[in-house]
Amino acid sequence: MDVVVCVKRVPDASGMDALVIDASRKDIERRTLVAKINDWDEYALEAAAQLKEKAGVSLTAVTVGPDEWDDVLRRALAMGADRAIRVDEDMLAADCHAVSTVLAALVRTLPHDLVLFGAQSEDFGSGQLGVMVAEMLGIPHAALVVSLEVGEGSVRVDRELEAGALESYAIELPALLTIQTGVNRPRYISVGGIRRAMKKDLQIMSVSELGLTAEMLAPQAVLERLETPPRGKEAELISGPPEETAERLVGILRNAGIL
Amino acid sequence: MYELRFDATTCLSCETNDCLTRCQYMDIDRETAKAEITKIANGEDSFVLHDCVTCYACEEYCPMGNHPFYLIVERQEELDIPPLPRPLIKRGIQTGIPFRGEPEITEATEPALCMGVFSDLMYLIQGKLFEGLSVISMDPRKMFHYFCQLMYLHYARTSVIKERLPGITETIAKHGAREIVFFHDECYGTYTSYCPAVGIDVPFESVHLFEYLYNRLNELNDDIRPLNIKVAYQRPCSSRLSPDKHHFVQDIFDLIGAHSVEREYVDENALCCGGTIQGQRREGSRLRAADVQKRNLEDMVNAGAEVCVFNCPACYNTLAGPVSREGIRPMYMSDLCRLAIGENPAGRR
Amino acid sequence: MDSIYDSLVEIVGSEHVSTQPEELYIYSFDLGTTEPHRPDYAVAPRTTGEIQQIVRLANREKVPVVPLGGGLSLAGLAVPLKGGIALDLKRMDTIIEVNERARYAVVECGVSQGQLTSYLERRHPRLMHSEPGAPPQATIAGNVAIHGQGDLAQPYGFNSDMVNGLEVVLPTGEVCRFGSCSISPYWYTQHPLPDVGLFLGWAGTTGIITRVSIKLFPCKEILGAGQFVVEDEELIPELVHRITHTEMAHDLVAFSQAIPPFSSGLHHLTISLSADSEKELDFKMELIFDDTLGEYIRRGDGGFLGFTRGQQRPQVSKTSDWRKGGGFEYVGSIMPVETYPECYRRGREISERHDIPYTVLGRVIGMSHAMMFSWTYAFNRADPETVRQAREALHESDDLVLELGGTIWKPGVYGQKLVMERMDPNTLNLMKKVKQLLDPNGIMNPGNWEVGR
Amino acid sequence: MTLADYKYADMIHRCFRCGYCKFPVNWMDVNSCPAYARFRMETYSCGGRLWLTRAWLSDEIEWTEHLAQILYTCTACKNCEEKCPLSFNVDILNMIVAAKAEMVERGLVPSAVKEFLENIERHGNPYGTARARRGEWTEGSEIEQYQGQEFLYYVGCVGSYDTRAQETARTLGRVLTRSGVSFGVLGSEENCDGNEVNTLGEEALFEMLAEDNVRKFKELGVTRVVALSPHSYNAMKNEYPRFDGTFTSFHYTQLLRDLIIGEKLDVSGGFSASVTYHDPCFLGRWNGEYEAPRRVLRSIPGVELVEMEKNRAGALCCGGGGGNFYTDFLGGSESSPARTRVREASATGASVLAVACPNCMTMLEDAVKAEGLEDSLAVKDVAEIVAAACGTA
Repeated sequence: MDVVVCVKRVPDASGMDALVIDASRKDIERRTLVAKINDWDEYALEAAAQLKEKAGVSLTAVTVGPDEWDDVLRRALAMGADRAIRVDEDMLAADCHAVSTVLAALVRTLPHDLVLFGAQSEDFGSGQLGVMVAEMLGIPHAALVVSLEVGEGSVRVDRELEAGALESYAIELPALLTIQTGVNRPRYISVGGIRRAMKKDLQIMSVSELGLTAEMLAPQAVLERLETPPRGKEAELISGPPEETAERLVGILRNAGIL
Repeated sequence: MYELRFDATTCLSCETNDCLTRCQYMDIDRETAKAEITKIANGEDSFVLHDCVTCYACEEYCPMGNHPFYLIVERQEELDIPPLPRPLIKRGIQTGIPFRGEPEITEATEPALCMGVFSDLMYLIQGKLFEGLSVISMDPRKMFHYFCQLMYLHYARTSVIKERLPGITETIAKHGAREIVFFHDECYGTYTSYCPAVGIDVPFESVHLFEYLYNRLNELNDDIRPLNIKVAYQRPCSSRLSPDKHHFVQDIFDLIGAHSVEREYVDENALCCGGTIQGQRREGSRLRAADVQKRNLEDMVNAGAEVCVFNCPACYNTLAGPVSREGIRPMYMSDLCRLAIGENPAGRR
Repeated sequence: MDSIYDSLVEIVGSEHVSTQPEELYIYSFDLGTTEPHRPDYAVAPRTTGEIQQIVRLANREKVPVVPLGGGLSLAGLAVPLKGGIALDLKRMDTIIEVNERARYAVVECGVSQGQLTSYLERRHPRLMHSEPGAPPQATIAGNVAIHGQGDLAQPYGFNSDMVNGLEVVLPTGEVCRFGSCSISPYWYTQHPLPDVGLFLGWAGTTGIITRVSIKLFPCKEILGAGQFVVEDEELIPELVHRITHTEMAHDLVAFSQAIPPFSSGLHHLTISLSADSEKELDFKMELIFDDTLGEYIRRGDGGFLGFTRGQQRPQVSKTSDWRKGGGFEYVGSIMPVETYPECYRRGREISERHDIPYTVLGRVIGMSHAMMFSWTYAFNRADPETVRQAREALHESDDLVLELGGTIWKPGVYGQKLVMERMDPNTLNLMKKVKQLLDPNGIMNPGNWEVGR
Repeated sequence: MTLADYKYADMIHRCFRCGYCKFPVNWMDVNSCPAYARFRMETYSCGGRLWLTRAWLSDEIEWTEHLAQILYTCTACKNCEEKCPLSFNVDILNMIVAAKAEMVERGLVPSAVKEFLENIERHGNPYGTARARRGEWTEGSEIEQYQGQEFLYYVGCVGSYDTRAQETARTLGRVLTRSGVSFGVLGSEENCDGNEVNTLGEEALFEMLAEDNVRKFKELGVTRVVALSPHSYNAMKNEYPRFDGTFTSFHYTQLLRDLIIGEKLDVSGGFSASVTYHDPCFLGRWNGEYEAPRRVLRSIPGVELVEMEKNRAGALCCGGGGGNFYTDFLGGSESSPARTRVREASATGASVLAVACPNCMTMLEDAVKAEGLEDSLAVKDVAEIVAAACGTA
């Protein structure tokens, strides 16, 4: 079975107090931030790696981005991917349609029984990409998958709905799933593992090799500007001995009708 | 086989017969001494063979360069007059049997220091004084491959020494050092006195630890802060085999500002630690050893010693407890030297 | 869900119950050659009340309960042979009382030997208890429950003879006290009440000891040991008889072992002495080493190796590393002292037949009334063949004990069978009745001392 | 990896599980292995961990989250090494670290450990706070950036980011300034020392950090490092030499001792309190330094130094080592080592519990609160006591 996982590189903003919007007002200040693999994609990769451990799966990890994006693919290789392909194109400013066009074109060139995406990205978080690619490929999909089990020619999945309700499907392969966090426990990738992955081949392609032209990648949605949300007005810091603070908190929650 | 070089005729011409007349454990006049040593030389029984506490001292007393002590031991064995009970002899002989595999022969650089069977005392050869020495016999599990065997002089078993020693010298020589400092002066005595006396080849030069320490201290002269303490030296039986190196004790003391106290039992009159005597077969040996220790200790106390300086680990084991109970601090010579150059002595483990 | 698990959690709290594979793995092992058996639950209670509830639960559910102290019997006595609850008692670790004047200590069942020794050293330096040769995590209660002996065995006998009182949770859950503590706040004597002592030597099959009062003895300023060596094993019974006659030693042990070579074929007698002054020490030394042993020295048959001050803590766990294999087990026996020579010779033969360096030891109990004689066999945990050899040697040693007219000390299942085969049928029947009376559901450490139907 | 490839394959079965590893030096209880003291199941003793490791590597048991937790509750405090009577005792902790390393290689570490390691890799500290903010602790102080001064003052992650430990770091800076010591810090240029990473078994990450630090120190011409944390001191003194780190490392208590002896630091202002000192594992058992901090404390007029029953080589670990100050596998109970330790401190009657390690500081201060001892026992760093005595507090 052939599994393709699409991954993305995102800035890690967890270490800062607040994000800073840059001068263009169309992006955040990235220079002080380190990059990492998109959280959701790590779960997708782990799901794929677990499939590979169970059965004879060939695993390919793909991404679209400039050369520093190689590091997320190295990570995928360290997690067990057999192949890694990067389409060399900086699409940070591009819209979801453009990116999904590239990814769909790439996946089409690869054998694929199962295509996995993270359910959304940590930076722009549109949650559209996987679904759009599925549509372009013309294969069935399920979004926000919280468990999956591959059978003969099909995959059984649970999707997460509101308030923790689950929806179960059997989907025929080939299919595309977008993976929710919590579906598994992504393994730790050791620095040694990544170093060993440095020795593995990483394939680079251009958009033109995929037969794509600039018109085909023209944006359908344009980002106008980024803004930080207005500060909330009511924040109350409760301090004091635990017995008292707990009591006050309970009172507040009761009054708000939460308890 | 190896034969002891002993010339009985020199004893006949000896004017003092110091070997026996100076013995601190037997009261013997000159006439008796000459008669008894001649009897012993001739292979006859003598009360000396029965009463000897095996303190080695007659090796030093002999003015003729003969080997009265080695002779006594050979005769004790030949005539089956063991100074110790049989189980102790068997135990002693078995102690020297290596049983944990072959030693690893590492290339030694010059100079090398051989720990002999005291590999677990490596903590005593730390610090500047020993920097740069390559060490032979570092592994307590393999140390009996480096055992000089001379302890068997106390056991009336020169046969064991002669049987095992050539193999031991060979093992030490394999390390390739030309000059070897011996941690224990019994090893030093073995290679510089006993081996020549019985004709065993020694393919290396031996250096006495105290000579080495003396020279090292001179190199580190700038670091020496005079200790200004009163010391008594517990001279071990083995040092009787290298009386020419005994002066280094005082030389070192002078160099590091340690003051030897005025004692009765000092230098040639030094008393045995009692470790060997206490187990001997002769009636009353345990109490005799206790008496020797008591006299030795009283002498140190009366002389006002603050530190009792040791050369031999066996003496240390026997006497460190008793001297501490008298308020005197027991210390190995190397530790005393380390103290003098501002290092922390390794102390007692 | 597992209702027994839930009940156990309710009794001791979730942190002190486990059904996880890791705990079940660890608690399935003895440190010796006994095959592991997994418990179904590992539980670590803190109070007698909790133990009561656990035992009642076990009765309701018919689940075995296997009490465990230090886990160092090496005979497999705390291996859950039939599964059930492995009851780790080491959280019950309070030293409840030391009565300086009446010389006793009351301890909870998880108090270790090392803990009591250290406690006495720090707070009651004039008192000591009889510490066995086991590693210090061995417990006081576990040791008396198997009739252990310690380093005061020569003057005062078995540690189980030093029990002044017990608190026991019966297999049916009642708490009973025995000795003066059953009627008085003092835990100072087991006597003179009607004797219902049914808990010592039963290896936890008749109840769980939760508290023990143990006798303490004078601890003198100077402790130390002299060593005496002989080659002829036939001399040992005679020497022991003569030394015990002096009433001067506080521990007397003879040993011989192949490794290190110095001890091979020789018998070392370690004679421990204690004294409050140099005068007392000199007197005792003279009496033993000169007046009593002097003639052996003069004849050349025995040698004095010197006297070392200070008391060595048990170093027995080093035995496990003789074959660099992390394991050893021994057969302990209670023998007449006169059998020492035969025990040594036959033990040496067994060892040599199984290619194990021999190690034998005899510790005198009482005034030469008996000795604990042990044959120790080291094995390599990573090499099943050596484990098998050791197990065979152990079984042969068990057989030998009975052949020589001795009794096996803390026998494992194999030894228990040998003992029961030889036991007077009426005694055996009484044991059976006692067991049925106390433990009608057979939940306590089943597989041990099973008299059969 | 199978058992056969494990570095200690020929040794790990040699543990007999005699239980010495659980005792303190004076045998007063069986509570000196922090993990065993916390959980009191045989699995959590050093011997239990060794047997489980062997069982795991030889496929007798499978990996579980619980197994990983049991291994990662080890704080690398070395109490077991101190007590184990067998000849291979020098390797018993290494055996556990090697087992952790295998879990790291297989990616099978508990989530908290994963987070800890990933944060250090990305941000140079376990908290996941940005590197850019590492120097914020110096704000408002006169502490200078390192530029060739005699000493590099290396603060470490806890001192740089933990609010309470930052105070200590600044206080020590003031004391050093007052003594006329020429020193500077790296601020936001400082990277994690890697000591915990090493004990967690992430060898390659440790290598990366050590190489990075050694390279940086060399570029800056650093010859002497004084560390706030014994963890940093340990890594730099014992591990960095194999990465060609040739500078001399000190723990700050050693420097303070020398300054006081050399009369460069005047502590005559005194500090009136009964003080008990808690030995940090990485200063004490790991590096044998028991006396420097005691010497410093004793030299301060008014300090009455009282010892806990478990001290020096027998000291009970605060439970923070091996990353546990962050991963907190030992927390949440009155048997947590930190809480046990503050009860022991309180039992001495001392009003001040002196520490010489920022990890111990955070662990023990939290424990004092949990035990409700705030009114009777204050946790203070040795540097803070010195600062009070020389009037720079």
